[in-house]
Amino acid sequence: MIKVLFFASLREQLGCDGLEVPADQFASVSELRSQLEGKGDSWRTALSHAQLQVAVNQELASMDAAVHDGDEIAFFPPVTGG
Amino acid sequence: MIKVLFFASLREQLGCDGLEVPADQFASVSELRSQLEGKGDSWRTALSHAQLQVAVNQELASMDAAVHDGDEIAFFPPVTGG
Amino acid sequence: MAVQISISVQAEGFDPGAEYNRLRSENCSDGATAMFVGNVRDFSPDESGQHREVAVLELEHYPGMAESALSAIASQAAERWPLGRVRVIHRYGPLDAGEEIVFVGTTSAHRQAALDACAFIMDFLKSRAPFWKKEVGKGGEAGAWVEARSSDETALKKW
Amino acid sequence: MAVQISISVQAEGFDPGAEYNRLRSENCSDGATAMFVGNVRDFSPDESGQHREVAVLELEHYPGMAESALSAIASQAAERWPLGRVRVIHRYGPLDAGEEIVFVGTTSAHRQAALDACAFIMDFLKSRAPFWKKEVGKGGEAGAWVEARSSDETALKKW
Repeated sequence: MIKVLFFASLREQLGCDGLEVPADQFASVSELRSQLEGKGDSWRTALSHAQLQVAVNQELASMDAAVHDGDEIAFFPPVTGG
Repeated sequence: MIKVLFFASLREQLGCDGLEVPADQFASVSELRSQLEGKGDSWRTALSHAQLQVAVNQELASMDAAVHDGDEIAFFPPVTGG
Repeated sequence: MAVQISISVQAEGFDPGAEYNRLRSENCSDGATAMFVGNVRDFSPDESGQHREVAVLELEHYPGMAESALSAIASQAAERWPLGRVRVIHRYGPLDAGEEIVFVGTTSAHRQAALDACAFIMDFLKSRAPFWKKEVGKGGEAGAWVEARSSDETALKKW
Repeated sequence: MAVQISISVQAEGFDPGAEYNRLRSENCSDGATAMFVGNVRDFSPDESGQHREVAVLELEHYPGMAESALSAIASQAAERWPLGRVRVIHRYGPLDAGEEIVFVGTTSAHRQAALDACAFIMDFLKSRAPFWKKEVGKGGEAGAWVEARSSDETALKKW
């Protein structure tokens, strides 16, 4: 399984902190993203954000990063700490 | 009169904190410096230091700055505070 | 001598004076200490130049990644400059106007190294550490997420 | 709003934590505070790369000009960056290893302004403020005046 997390405005838009998805349905972050966009209009809108960021196993990654069973994938808007 | 001050290693080399000189004998800092160099070998050596700094009335100045009656002229080595 | 790096991601407040004392404790070889503290402002400029009053800032973070991102940034700074100690604290949760959000402290034998490393850590923290701010107004009205500024991304280019 | 500039040239010690609190007191509009503290190191690298132990640093200054030079530097910083408060403290007299020599603190609505102004003030203070250091070794042997470093003069060029 893949653990998927959402943060900040993205979490609010989706009304969802996170979910688990089977690992065998996609090989990259962008394939995972496409699959999640299929969950409905609010998902498609939120996940199509041009500046969407992704972390794979708690490290910033690009949308074409590979995804493996057991990975933790987090989507979030640009960070604004400090 | 002109008040002349010496600081740090320059003060130690000259064995002198400062002195007063009549105002009518020179028009610029470099003329004052030449006159002071005439006071003896240690003065000539100390005041010929290539990086000698000068302040006129407590502001950094160049050696050709004009000198007027009542001015405070300070000579010192490069500063090392902070 | 190995650099001492200390990272905290915490809800509790911190005392910059105490952090300074810790950076200096038994540390006579580093003559330079640079520190940056970020506090909650009581207003937020919006696009039209109006100032919206802010009563509370909600700081969300990604637990686990927040710590490791800050550690990675501090380690990069320590590779790049001759540092003695690096301390980074970032808070999360609701923070009132005026409260401390972030502390970055660096020590070095060289002032330039301490100051540059402190600025470097703040710049990367702003654009690379997973924290998000939401502003709640004085009337308690629904909060607005703070937008990332392109100037923060631009700031990374100078390093 | 006018910048608040406060300059002290003093023999007494100071507490960086208390200075931080003063910079922040009733100052919710500036989210950024940058600080630099310089302390007496317990050694001094000489030309041959050897480390000489230092027990006491004697700080000489030019009374009157020291204050006005620091004020002028702080004012230049305040003209160049949007600062809220600027605090500069420089000590004189005999200082033991580890003691604080200098404090520069700046506040601003912008972190870059606070950090740059703090670094700017330190750079100009190092090469333009009339203070001189003399090192006294552990055995109390006659002190050596610290030589100015050309890198300090070079540091001014970037501003």
